[in-house]
Amino acid sequence: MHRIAALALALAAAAGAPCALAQDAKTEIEKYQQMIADSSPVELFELQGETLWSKRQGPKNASLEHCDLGLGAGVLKGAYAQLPRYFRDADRVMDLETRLLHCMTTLQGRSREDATRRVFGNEDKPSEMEYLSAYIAAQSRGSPMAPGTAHPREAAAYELGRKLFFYRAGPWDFSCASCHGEPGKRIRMQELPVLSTRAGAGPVVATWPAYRVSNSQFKTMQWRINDCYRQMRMPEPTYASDLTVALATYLTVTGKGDLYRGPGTKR
Amino acid sequence: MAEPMKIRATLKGDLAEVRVLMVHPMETGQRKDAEGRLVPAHFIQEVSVRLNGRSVLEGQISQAVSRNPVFSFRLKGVKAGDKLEIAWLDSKGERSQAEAAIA
Amino acid sequence: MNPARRIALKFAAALAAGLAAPLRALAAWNKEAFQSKTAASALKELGVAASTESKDILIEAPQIAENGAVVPIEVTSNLPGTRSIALVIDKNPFPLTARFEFGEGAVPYVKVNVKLGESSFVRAVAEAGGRHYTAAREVKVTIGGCGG
Amino acid sequence: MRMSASLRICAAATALAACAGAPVAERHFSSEGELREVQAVLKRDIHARGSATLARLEPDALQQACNLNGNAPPEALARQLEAEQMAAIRYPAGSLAGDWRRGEQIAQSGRGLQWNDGPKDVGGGSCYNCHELAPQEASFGTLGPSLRGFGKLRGNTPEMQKYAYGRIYNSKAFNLCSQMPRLGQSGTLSEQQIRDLVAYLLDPESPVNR
Repeated sequence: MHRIAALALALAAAAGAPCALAQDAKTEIEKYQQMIADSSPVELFELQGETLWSKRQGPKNASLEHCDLGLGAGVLKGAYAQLPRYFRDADRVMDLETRLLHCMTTLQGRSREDATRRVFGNEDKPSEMEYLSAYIAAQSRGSPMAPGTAHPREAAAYELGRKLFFYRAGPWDFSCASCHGEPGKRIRMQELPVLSTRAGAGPVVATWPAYRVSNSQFKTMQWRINDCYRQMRMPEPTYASDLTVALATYLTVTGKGDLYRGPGTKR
Repeated sequence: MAEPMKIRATLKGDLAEVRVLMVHPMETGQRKDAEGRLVPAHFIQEVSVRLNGRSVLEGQISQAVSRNPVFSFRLKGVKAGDKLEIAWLDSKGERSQAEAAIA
Repeated sequence: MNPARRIALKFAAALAAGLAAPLRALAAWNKEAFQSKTAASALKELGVAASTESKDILIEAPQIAENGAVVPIEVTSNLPGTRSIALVIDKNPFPLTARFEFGEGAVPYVKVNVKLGESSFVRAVAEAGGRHYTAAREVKVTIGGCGG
Repeated sequence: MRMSASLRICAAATALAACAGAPVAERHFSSEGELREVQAVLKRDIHARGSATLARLEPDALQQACNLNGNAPPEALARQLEAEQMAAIRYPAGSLAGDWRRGEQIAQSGRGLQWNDGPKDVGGGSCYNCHELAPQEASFGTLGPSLRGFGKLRGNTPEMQKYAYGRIYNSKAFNLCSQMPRLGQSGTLSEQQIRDLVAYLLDPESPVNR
């Protein structure tokens, strides 16, 4: 692990004020985040997603162009911004990836096992879900985040998500709130939004899914939840399970209202 | 066939701000893949920008340019109808070329 | 709305390699310069004997980058008659990162995302009127995330 | 390299704030039944992977008490559970301080106990994720108090080595619903690794105290 220049001392000495170093570092990092957002290759994932949306696949040799994301078969404009929501045909609350998985199994006739074989890609080979999520999310740019809240099943998903968010478990006794529960906290240089408040969750849900410059990969919300459980030292949540959709519902409903401005570009 | 390239130009008067997005792994030769095998070096070495068939910018780059490179250039004396061609050549001799007319 | 006519060029399809006119025979990739292990030897290979500090070369770079994989660097040379700009990252294993030659019609400006192996000075070397000028900015690379 | 005055004030201020500012009790569960409901969802929608088995989901009395009472259980219950945790801490024979140089690597490493950590991967303490320690490391977290100058402030005495060892082994024996993981009790760190961290915190030669 390469040693980092004595940034703490240098900045504090320069700033001269106690505890100033955190503030200087914070503003500089925000400038960096703005710069990478301006010149991000995230568009390439959107383009690849566009081709996959209309690509015929599966035993039924069908595309996803008739998949109903909540606003009607094949309607993309603004659909992502209204997820997660309850779908009567599946009798379930679904987020984007859960709904895409539904369309892959129903419209394309693919088995759930085949469609979920590789849902988290890597630097060399991104997954279908990542490309599709980039493309579909991009079609909601400018729409206010308005996940489903009226249906009783949507209210139940929110409530379950809230409990999961605060439930401490596993060998390290962590809950999501252990890291995302107090303002102004950081893991290393990574700012931690308080995801149980609108101010903290709003900017997050308005920019996920997102391209991650540190490993040149596009990451989805299902991956984000999955990887948090890994770092909490928990066993693995099942992809597109009610647990993951409940958490996504809790975060999106808590942070609703901002105009969607993703897919984002992150560290 | 090489991956797609995306060109975007913004015209202000006769000055065009050109932003080009290229799909390329830009492997340094020091990265290990998921199975822990060293991925051999493979990166774009030459970039060329031509306006109406005339070279206006020639670049040589190394593996230290980020994956999926994003370049921005500025060209002056540009007007509607001009043809912009951008091409690259990489360390394996692979090429990609894209052209676009400034509407 | 920005008065400029924003022409978002539609997605430019890549032509099959064979169809397009091949890249004009460019000077071969400067292997010696790009494979030099120090900034000094790289510049020597580029024929840069000496260079003077100049405030007319503007480098826009983040002071802190959360990781070294994508660091946007923007260089503008206001020196009259600038013909080329080279980008050197001192602490990288191979410091010479890029060199751009500007023909008639191109503004001596470039923006590109680069990789930094560790915190380092990023140096721009411009050639104008047969002489070389330089400017540098320090970029600190930190570890983001849980390091696990 | 003396720590500049301004930084010492910063370090002390954050340390005090963290100890005094126990999170106010915001209750998120109103009954044991709600805890069982969440537990059932975990069992249904989570599967084992690598070293992360389903056994990890079994709640213990401490987790139940902290979950049910918004991390601020009634006094009597908290003291009783802390005492039980304290009694379970095993202190190795001999010196409780090891090699601070190895301690530095352990503090830097964020690996260990994750489902993608293989059997031969050496785990670490993830200390820099949450704490400021040595001045050279600018990328430190702020979830936990700053530990800059920990040994210089408190002295490298046997009593302090025992306190530091116990705190790393099981921080919840000292503060029941602390967010600091039970690094020894959970099997994340070995006895030698904890001794090396104790040295990293207390040894005058360690960069933490320079």
